Amino acid sequence: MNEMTKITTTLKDWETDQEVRWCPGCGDYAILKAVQRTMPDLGADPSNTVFISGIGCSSRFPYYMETYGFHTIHGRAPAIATGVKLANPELDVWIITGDGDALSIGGNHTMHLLRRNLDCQLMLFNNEIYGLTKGQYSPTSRQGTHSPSTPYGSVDRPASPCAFALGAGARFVARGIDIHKGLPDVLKAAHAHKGTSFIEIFQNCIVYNKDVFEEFAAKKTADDTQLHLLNGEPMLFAKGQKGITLNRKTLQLEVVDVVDGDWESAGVIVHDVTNRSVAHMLVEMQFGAFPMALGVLYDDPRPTFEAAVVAQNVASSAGKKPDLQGLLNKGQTWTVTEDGPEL
Amino acid sequence: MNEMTKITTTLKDWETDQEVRWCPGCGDYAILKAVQRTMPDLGADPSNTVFISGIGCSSRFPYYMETYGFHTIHGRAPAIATGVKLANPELDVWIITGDGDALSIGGNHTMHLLRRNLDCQLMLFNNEIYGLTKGQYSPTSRQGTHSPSTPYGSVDRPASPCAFALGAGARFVARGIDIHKGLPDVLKAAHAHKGTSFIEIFQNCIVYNKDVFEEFAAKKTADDTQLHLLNGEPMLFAKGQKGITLNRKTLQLEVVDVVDGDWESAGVIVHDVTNRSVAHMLVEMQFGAFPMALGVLYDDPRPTFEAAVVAQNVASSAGKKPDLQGLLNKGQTWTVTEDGPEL
Amino acid sequence: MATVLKQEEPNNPHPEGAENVVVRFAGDSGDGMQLTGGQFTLSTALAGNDLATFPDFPAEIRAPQGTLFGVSAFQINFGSRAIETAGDEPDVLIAMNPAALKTNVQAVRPGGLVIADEGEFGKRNLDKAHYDSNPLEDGSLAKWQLLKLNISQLTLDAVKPFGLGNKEALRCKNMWTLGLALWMFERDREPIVQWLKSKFAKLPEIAEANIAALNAGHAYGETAEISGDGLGGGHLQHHKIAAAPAEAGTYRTVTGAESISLGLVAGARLAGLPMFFGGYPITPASAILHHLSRLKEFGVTTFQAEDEIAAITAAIGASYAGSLGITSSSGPGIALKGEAMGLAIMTELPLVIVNSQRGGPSTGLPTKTEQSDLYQAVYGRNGDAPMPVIAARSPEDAFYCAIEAVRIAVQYMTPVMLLTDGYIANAAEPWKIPDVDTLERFPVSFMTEKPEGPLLPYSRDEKLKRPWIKPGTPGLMHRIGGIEKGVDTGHIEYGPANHQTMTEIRRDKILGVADSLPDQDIALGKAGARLGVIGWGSTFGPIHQAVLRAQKAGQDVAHVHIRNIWPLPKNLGDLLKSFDRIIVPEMNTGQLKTILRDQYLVDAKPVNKVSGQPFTIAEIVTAIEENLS
Amino acid sequence: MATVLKQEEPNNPHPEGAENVVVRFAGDSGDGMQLTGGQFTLSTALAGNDLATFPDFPAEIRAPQGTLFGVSAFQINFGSRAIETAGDEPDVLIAMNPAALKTNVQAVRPGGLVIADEGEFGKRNLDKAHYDSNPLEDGSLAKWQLLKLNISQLTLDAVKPFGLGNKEALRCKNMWTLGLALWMFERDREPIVQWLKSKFAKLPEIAEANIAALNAGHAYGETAEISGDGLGGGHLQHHKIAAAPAEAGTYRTVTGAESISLGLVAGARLAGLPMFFGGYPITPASAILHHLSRLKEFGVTTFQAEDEIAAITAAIGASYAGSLGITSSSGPGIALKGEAMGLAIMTELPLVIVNSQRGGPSTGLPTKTEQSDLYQAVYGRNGDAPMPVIAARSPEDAFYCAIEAVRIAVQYMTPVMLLTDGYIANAAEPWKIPDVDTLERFPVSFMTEKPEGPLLPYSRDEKLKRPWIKPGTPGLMHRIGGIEKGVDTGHIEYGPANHQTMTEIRRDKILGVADSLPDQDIALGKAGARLGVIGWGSTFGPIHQAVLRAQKAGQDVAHVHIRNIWPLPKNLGDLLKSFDRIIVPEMNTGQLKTILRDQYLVDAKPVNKVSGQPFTIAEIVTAIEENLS
Ligand SMILES: Cc1ncc(C[n+]2csc(CCOP(=O)(O)OP(=O)(O)O)c2C)c(N)n1
Ligand SMILES: Cc1ncc(C[n+]2csc(CCOP(=O)(O)OP(=O)(O)O)c2C)c(N)n1
Ligand code: SF4
Ligand code: SF4
Ligand SMILES: [Mg+2]
Ligand SMILES: [Mg+2]
Repeated sequence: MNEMTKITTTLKDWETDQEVRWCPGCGDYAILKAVQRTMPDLGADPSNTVFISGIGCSSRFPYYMETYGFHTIHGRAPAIATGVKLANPELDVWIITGDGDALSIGGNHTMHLLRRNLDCQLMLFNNEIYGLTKGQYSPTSRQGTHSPSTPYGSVDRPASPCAFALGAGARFVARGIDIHKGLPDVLKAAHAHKGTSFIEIFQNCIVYNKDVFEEFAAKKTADDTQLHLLNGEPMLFAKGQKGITLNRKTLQLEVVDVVDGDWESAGVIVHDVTNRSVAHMLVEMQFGAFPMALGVLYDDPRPTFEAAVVAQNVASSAGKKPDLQGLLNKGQTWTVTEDGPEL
Repeated sequence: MNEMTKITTTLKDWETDQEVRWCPGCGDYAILKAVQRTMPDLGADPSNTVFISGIGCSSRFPYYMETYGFHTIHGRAPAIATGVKLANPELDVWIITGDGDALSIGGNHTMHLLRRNLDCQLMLFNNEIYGLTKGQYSPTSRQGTHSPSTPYGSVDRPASPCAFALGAGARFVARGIDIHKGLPDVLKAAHAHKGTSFIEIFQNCIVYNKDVFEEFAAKKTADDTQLHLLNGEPMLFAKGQKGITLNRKTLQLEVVDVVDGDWESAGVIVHDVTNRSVAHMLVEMQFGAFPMALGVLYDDPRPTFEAAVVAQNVASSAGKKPDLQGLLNKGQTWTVTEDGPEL
Repeated sequence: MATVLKQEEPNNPHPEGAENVVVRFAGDSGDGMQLTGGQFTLSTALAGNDLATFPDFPAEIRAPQGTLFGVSAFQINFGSRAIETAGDEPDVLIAMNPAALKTNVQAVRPGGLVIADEGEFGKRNLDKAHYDSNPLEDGSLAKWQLLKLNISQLTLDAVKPFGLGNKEALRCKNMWTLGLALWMFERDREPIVQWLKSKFAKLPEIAEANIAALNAGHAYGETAEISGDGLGGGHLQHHKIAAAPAEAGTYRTVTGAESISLGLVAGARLAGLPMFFGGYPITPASAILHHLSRLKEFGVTTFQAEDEIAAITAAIGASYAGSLGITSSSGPGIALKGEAMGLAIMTELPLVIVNSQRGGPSTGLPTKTEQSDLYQAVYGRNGDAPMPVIAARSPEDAFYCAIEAVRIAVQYMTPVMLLTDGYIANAAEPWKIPDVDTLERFPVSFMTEKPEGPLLPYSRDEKLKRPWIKPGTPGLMHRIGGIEKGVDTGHIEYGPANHQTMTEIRRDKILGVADSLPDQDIALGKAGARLGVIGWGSTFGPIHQAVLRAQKAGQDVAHVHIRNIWPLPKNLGDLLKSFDRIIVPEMNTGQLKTILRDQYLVDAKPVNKVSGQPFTIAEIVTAIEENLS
Repeated sequence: MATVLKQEEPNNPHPEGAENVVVRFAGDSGDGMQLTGGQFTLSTALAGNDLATFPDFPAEIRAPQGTLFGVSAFQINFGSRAIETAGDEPDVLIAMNPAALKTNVQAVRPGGLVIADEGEFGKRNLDKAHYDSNPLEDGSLAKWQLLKLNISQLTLDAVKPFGLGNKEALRCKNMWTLGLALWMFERDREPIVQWLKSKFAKLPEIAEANIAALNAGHAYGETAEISGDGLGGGHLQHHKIAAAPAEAGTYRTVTGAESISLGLVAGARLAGLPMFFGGYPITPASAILHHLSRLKEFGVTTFQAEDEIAAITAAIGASYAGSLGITSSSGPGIALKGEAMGLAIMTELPLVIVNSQRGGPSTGLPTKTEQSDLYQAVYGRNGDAPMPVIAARSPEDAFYCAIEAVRIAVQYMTPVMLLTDGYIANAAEPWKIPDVDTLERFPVSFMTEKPEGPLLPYSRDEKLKRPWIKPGTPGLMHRIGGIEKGVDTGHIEYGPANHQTMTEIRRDKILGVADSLPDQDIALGKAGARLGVIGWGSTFGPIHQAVLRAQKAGQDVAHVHIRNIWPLPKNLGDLLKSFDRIIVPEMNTGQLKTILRDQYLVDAKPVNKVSGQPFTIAEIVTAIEENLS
C-alpha cells in the first residue's frame, strides 16, 4: 500500500452498525475479525481506507468495515479499484473477492490488475464453491465436486489461484486460513508490499462446502500437513523432521527427512521470497505428496501502476499550462473579419 | 486433437477463393502458408476441420482456409470453440487469436479453456500490438511502447503469454516465429497433443510494430539469440557453445559456456517436455540475458474436457431411457376422474 | 391451471364454507417453512383443490436466527374452484417466531386467525424482532383471532422417545405445524408420511421423529377441538374445502423453473435435436441449470461457464455445430449477453435465451420478482437487431412457451428470448400433464447435399430462413461471422445496397414469425369493451381475477393477455383499437405500454407496481374502477 | 457551421459560377487520399468557403494494392454559402487507379469532370478492378467529361532531381494531384508548403520532392489551360469560389472525434474536476482515446483497459473517488457496458458514456456510419434504468453536447449517454472557436462536513440529486453498492415500499433533467406546418437542406432537430402535435420514431436508410414530396 501517516485506532473503530449477514459458523466471520484486529496495528486511517468487492457472500465484507466501501458488480472489483486508485493514489485500497468472483467471471480483471501491479491488497476468499448462489461448484472446486449444477460430480480441473496469480505476473503471493492465528501477519506483509498483494485465504463455507480444507487446516494434524514459509528460514515441517528440497537431477521438489535438525545436509531449501522459480514450484506443490505451503510464498516488489501513471502525467505536463483557449485554438486557424478570412 | 481417419490433400485444397486482406508483407501471410502446408501432412480432412477466431487482423484467418470457419466476436473464440467441441467432439478445432483478442478482452476465456483442457489448437498471433484498430499498444507490448493511445509510451508491464498459459494450467506450450521453417513442426506437435495446445507465434505487424522481434528473430543472429528446444536433447545454442543450466545454489537458470561439446560437465539441462518446474523457468527466461526459447516448451497431456463430459453424459444415462412422458410424470402425481382426485 | 375458470371471491370473512382459503406459513429461514409449504401444497393438490402459491424467502443464504431479514414465508391460496393467484390477504397465518409475526401479521385480513409459537417469544427473540413488549400479551393483535401454542415444547414432548438432541428435536417443529394444518383442513397424512420415510430413508429415527411430530400436531387439533380449547381469542376449527372441478387427467405440481426445463427438453425432442445448455449461476435463473443437469439421458449437455458471455457464446458455438443452443440468466447476466445476441442474429443461428426476471436495476433485488427486462429483451442490443420475444404467464404456461421458443428458433434460424420471472420460477401450481404424443413435432433438417452451383449459406426459404449447415458435413465448408454478410453468399460484404437489403431481410424474417402465430385471443370479455386491461407474463392471475370481479360488478371490461411480445399477433392492433380505453398493468414503470403505443398508436395507460411483490387483485380492481369512472 | 444559413443548390451543371462544388478524391489506401483531402479542406477553409467533408475508407488496415475493397475516398463540398452536407453528387472526381474509378464514377453527376491517372491503368490494375477493357479507352465514360493524365509519370518527372527510389517518388502523386486541384480553384499553395516542411522536417528531401510535385501539378494546370489542352473530352478550367459570408471570429477545422474530446476537457474544467477516461480501442471510437491521451496537462488521465467492461467500471471507480469518469466505445462495446451502467444508475455516480455509432448488428460495418444504437441507449439495460441521452448533430455541435453531457452528469449524479456516429467522428468542418470565458461554469461541490445527525448518502436536493462524497474525506465513511438502497440512508434495503419509492425517485430525477433544458426550437419553418420533418444526430445537414429546398418550392414544411433524446424537451409534444404530418428520417429501421410515438401518440412515420452511408438531400426531398402529396 501507499505511504501514509499512521494513526491510532482500536478494533471497535473498524466495526459498522450493520447486522452481519453470513451463515452462523461461516469462515467469513473469522476473516472479518482478523482484518478488524489488524487495521489498528497497521496504523491505518478509516477515512483513507476503501474496501471494494464484487458479488458473493465474501463480497458483503465492506458493509461490516467502518471505512469507505463499494460493493460493486460480479467480477469487476479489480477494474473498479483501478479507477479508484488512479483517481486518488493516496487511498489505501483493499479488494475483497471470492473464488467465483475473482477467478470465474472476474478472471480477466484479476489477471490485468496483477499484470499492471496496482498498489492494493486483494483478498480472495477461496471456499471452493459459489456460496451466495447456493452452492454450485466453482473454478477452484476439486474434480468430482457434487453440486446443484454438477449432480454427478464436476469434471473440470480446478484452477490454482496462486499459480494463476504468478502466471499473470504477481509480485506478491501469500496463503492463509480463515481461522488461523497466522492470518494477521500475512495481512501485514501484504499491506507492507508496494504493488498488488495477492492473498488466497482458505475459507470454510459450512453450508455448501463444509470442511473441504480439513485435511490440511485441522489443528491436530497441522504439524504434518502445513508448511509455514518464513523468508530466510529452511522449508521445514513436521516439527522440523521433514523438509522440502529440490532433486538436483529431476529438477523437481521432494520431501526429505531431516535427521536431528541437520536440514543443511538434507539439502532443505532456504526460503527466499524473491525466488520466482521456487515460488512457481511452491504454488504447484500437490497437497498429499507435499504439505500445504502457507504464509508469504513470494514477495519481490516492482514499480506500481498508479505511480507510473502519475509520473507520466506529471512529466508530460511539465512546462505546459492547461490553457483551454490555447488548446481550442491549436492547429491552423484563420480569422474571419468584415473583409474576409486570413491566416 | 481427436482421432480421425487420415485423408490425402494438397496445399491447394486448403485455399479459399477469397482475396486475402492483410497488409502486404504482414507476418500473417507466412503463418497462413505454414498452416496450409501442414494440413496435408496431418492427414486432416477439410470437412471435419473448424477454424474459430475472434476479432483482429489475425482473426480474419478462417476466411482463407477452405474448411468450416467461424469469425466470431472479440475475445470469445475459446468459449465458442468449447460449445462447438462439446456439441461435436469429432471435429478438429483450431482457434486463431491475437494478443489483444486472447489476452486482453479474451483473457478469461483463454484461461478457462486451458484450465478445462478442451482438445484443440490455439494459435496466438502475438504482434505485441492491436493491428486491426490501427496500432494501439496491447497487453504484450513492451513498456514504453509509443502508440496512438500511449503517445508518451506505455507504462504497464507486459504479460507473458506462455507464463499466463502455464499459470492457467496449460498442458502444452510452444513458441514459434511467423516466417520460420520450424513452424510446421510446432504445429504438428500441437496437433498430436490431446488437450489444449497453446502456441504463441511471434508475428510481424509491419505497419504498426515493424520488426519488434528482430533482435531474436533475425536470421543472421539466430544462432546466438534462439534456443531451439528438443525433447531429450540438451538445451544448447550458439552452435553448441553455450547452454542453459540450473544454478544448484541460487536455484535459478544460467547460461554456461560449453567447451568442445562437453555439455554434461557444464551441467546443461536436458530438455524434458514433461518437467513443469523447468517449463515455468523457460517461459520466464528474460531475453537478453538468455536466448529466446522456441519450439515445444512443455507437453504433458491430461484427460480432455470434452472426453470427461461425454463420459459423464454416457455414464449417467446408462440404463435410463429418454422417456419424455415418464419425465413429465415424475414426482407425486394424482389423477382426476369424474369422481374426484386420487393418488 | 386447467380448470374451468371461476372467480376468486374477496376472502370471505369466515373460512368456514369459504370458496377459498389463504394460509401463510412464516418462520425463520432455519424453520423449514418452504418445505412445510411444499408438502401442504401437495396434500392440497391431492385433496383436489385448485391452488396457487407464493414462496417468499430472504436474500441472505442463512440469515442469523430470529432476525427480521431472516424470515422465510410460504403462502398458499386453495379452493373449491379455479385459483390463479396466491391470494391477497391470508385468512390464516402461522408464525413460528416474533420476527415472522412482525413481518407478516399486517397482511392478514382483519378477523383472520393468527397461530403463534409462544415458545419462541422470549426476550432475545423479541429484541431481534425489535418488539418492546410481547405482542402475544400486550393486546396489540386484537383485530385478529390469536391462538398461542407452545409449538416448540409440544414438539419436544412429541419426539422425546427418539432421543434426539434438542437442536434436531426442534427441527421437527415444522412437521408438528404441518400436522395441525392438515387437521384444520381434513387432510390425509399418509402421502406426507411416505415422503418423510423416503426423504430420511438413511436416517430412520429422524423420519420417525418427524412423523411423530406430524401426528402430534394433528392430534392436538383433534383434542383442542374436543376440549373446545380456544385460548387467546383464537379458536381452532376444522373443515374440508370441496375439490375444485378440474379436467380429467394426470396432475402434478410444478414450479416455473421445472416446467421451463421440461419444456426445453420437450422442445429439443420435438425438433429432433440434442440440447446444449450454457449457464452461469444467478438467482433466480440457476434452478433451470440445476434441473437440466440431471437430464443427460435426454441428450442434454449442461455447461457451467466461467461467465454469462461464455455461456451464451458456447451455446452459439453448439448451435453452429448442430445442437440446440440454450442459455439462461437474469437481468444483470442478460445485459452481459447483449453483444453475443447480435452475433447470433448476424450469423442467423438458432438460440433460446431464458431470462428469469428479478428486481432491478443493477444487482437490485435478486430474490424479488419484477417485469422490468422487457425493454432489454426487445430493444437492448447494438444495431438494428430484431429478435422474437415470448413471455410465460404461469408455471404451466411456461412449459408450452419453452416449446414455442424452440420452434421459432429452429424454424426461423434466430435467437429467441423467453421471459419468465422470479414469481413464476418459484411458485408451484397443479399441472395437468400433457400427453406427449399430442405435442406437435417440428423436426429440423440440416443441409447435407452439395447444391447445384455455388454453396449459398445465406440463401433463403419462404420463411426467409437460411440453411443450417453442420461443420463435419462433407463438402459444405464455408465461413460465417459477425461482419455484414453478402446476400445469399454470406461472404464479408461492406456494400451499401447489400447492408440495406440484409437489414431489411433480418427485420422481415422476424416480423414474418407472426405468420406462424395464432390470432390474439381475449382472455375475458369481448372486443369493443369500455375498458381493455392488457397484461403479459405473471400478472395474468391477478388481472384475470380483477376483471372477473369487475364484470360481476356489471362493468364492461375485457382482459387481453399477450404472450408473444415480439413480433406481436397480427390482429392485436384491431383488437386494441376496439376498446374505449386501455390500461396496461405491469411490474415495471411501463415497458409493454411503450411497444403498444409505438406499434398501434393506442392510448395505453400504464398501471405500474415495482415493489418486488406481485400485484394483488385488489390493486388492479382499483385501477379498473379509476379508469372506468 | 456558424454561417447565416442558405441553401445548397442541386448541383449546377457547370462548376463555373456554381454556388458550391463537390470534389471527390479517390485512390488506393496507399495513395494518401485522406491526407490530400485534409489539406485541400484546409486550403478551402482558408479561402473562406464554407465546407463539409466525408472521408470514406476501407475496413481493411491496408488492403492489397489496387483492389476494389482497398479504395479510399475523400469528398468535400465547398461553396460561397452555408454548406451542411458533403454533397450528393461530385462535380469532380479524381481517380488515382481503375479500382477507384470503378467504385466512384457512378456517383458523379452526368457531365461532371473525371480526372484519371492513366499511368495506373495497366492490365494488372484493370484486372484487379475487374475491368475487361480499359474504361479510359472504350468510351464507357461518355456521359462524363473525361480527362486522362499520366499523373504517375508526371510526378516521377517532377521529383527526379531528388533521387528518390521509384516507390518514394510515386508517393508524391497525391501532392501533384493536390497541386492541380489547388490550381483549379485558385488556391494559395503556401500553407501546404509550410505544412509539408514541418511534417517532413526530419526528411528535407522528401519535403522538397513533395513540394516539387505540388508545384508541378499546379503548373500543369496553368500550361494545360494556356495550351487549351482538353484531351479525352475533359477540359481543365479554373475559377475561384467566392468566400462564404461567415460570422467574424477565429476558425479552425475540426472533426467530431476532436471536438468531443475538446468538449469533454472543457466540461471537466467547467465542473472543476480532474478527468478519468477509461477506453478500449474500437472503430470509430478510438480517436477520442487518442486525442485525450495527449492532454494530460489538463488533468486528464487516460486508461486503456483490458476490455469495455473494465473501461466503464474503472471510470465508475474514478467517479466514486471524485474524478469525472468518462468511457467511450461503439455499438458492440457499448453493449458490453450495459450491466455496469446499471451500477452507475443504482449508485448514482456521474459518468459520461460516449457512443460513436457504426453499422450493426454485431461487428457489422465497423467503418460505416449508422444511428442504430438509439434503442440501446434509451432502453438497453436490465431493470427500470433511466439515463439521459444526448445526440450530437455535427462536429461543431459535438463540442457543446459533450459539455452538456458533463453538466447533466454532475448536476444530477447520473450516467449520461452521448451519441455520435462514424460520420461525425471522421468528417471535418470549419469551427468558429468559442471564447472559453463565455462558457457557463457549473462547479461541483463535494460533501465534506459531517452533518448534524446521521450521515445520509442518499438524501436529496431539490433536483433529487444525492451528495457526492469522496473516499478520503475525514469522518464520512459509508458503503454503497448495486443492491437496492434504502431511502436517504443508502443501506441495503429489500423492502417493497422502499423499492417502489426508489424506482420512482430514479425515474423522476432523470425526467427532472428536462427542467434544465431549453425549449425545443424549430430549425426551419414554423409550428403548425403541413409536414414536420423530425431528425436527430448527423442527419441534420441533409434534412435541413432538403427542407430548405421544399420551402423554396413553396411547400409548408418544418424541420425540428432533437438534441436531447432523453428526457425530451417539455414543449416537444405540443410542437409535434401542431404538424399535420410527421416524418422521422433516421439511419436505422425507426428508433427515435418509437420514442416519439410512445411519448406523444403522434403518427410519426419512419424514413429509413441503413446502407452505412449518410442520407443525400435528394433522398429526403423525395420523402418530403411523398408525404405531402
Ligand atoms: C453478472 C452476474 N452474474 C451472476 C451473478 C450471481 N452470483 C452472485 S455471487 C456469485 C458467485 C459467488 O461465488 P464466490 O465468488 O466464490 O463468492 P462466495 O459466495 O463463495 O463467497 C454468482 C454467480 C451476479 N450477481 N451477477
Ligand atoms: C467488443 C469489441 N471491442 C473492441 C473491438 C475492436 N477491436 C477489434 S480487433 C481489436 C484488437 C486487435 O488486436 P489483436 O487481438 O492483437 O489482433 P491483431 O489485429 O493484432 O492481429 C480490437 C480492440 C471489437 N471489434 N469488439
Ligand atoms: S453460504 Fe457459505 S460462504 Fe456464504 S455465508 Fe453461508 S457459510 Fe458463508
Ligand atoms: S495491421 Fe499489422 S497485423 Fe494487421 S494486417 Fe497489417 S501488418 Fe498485418
Ligand atoms: Mg466462493
Ligand atoms: Mg495483435
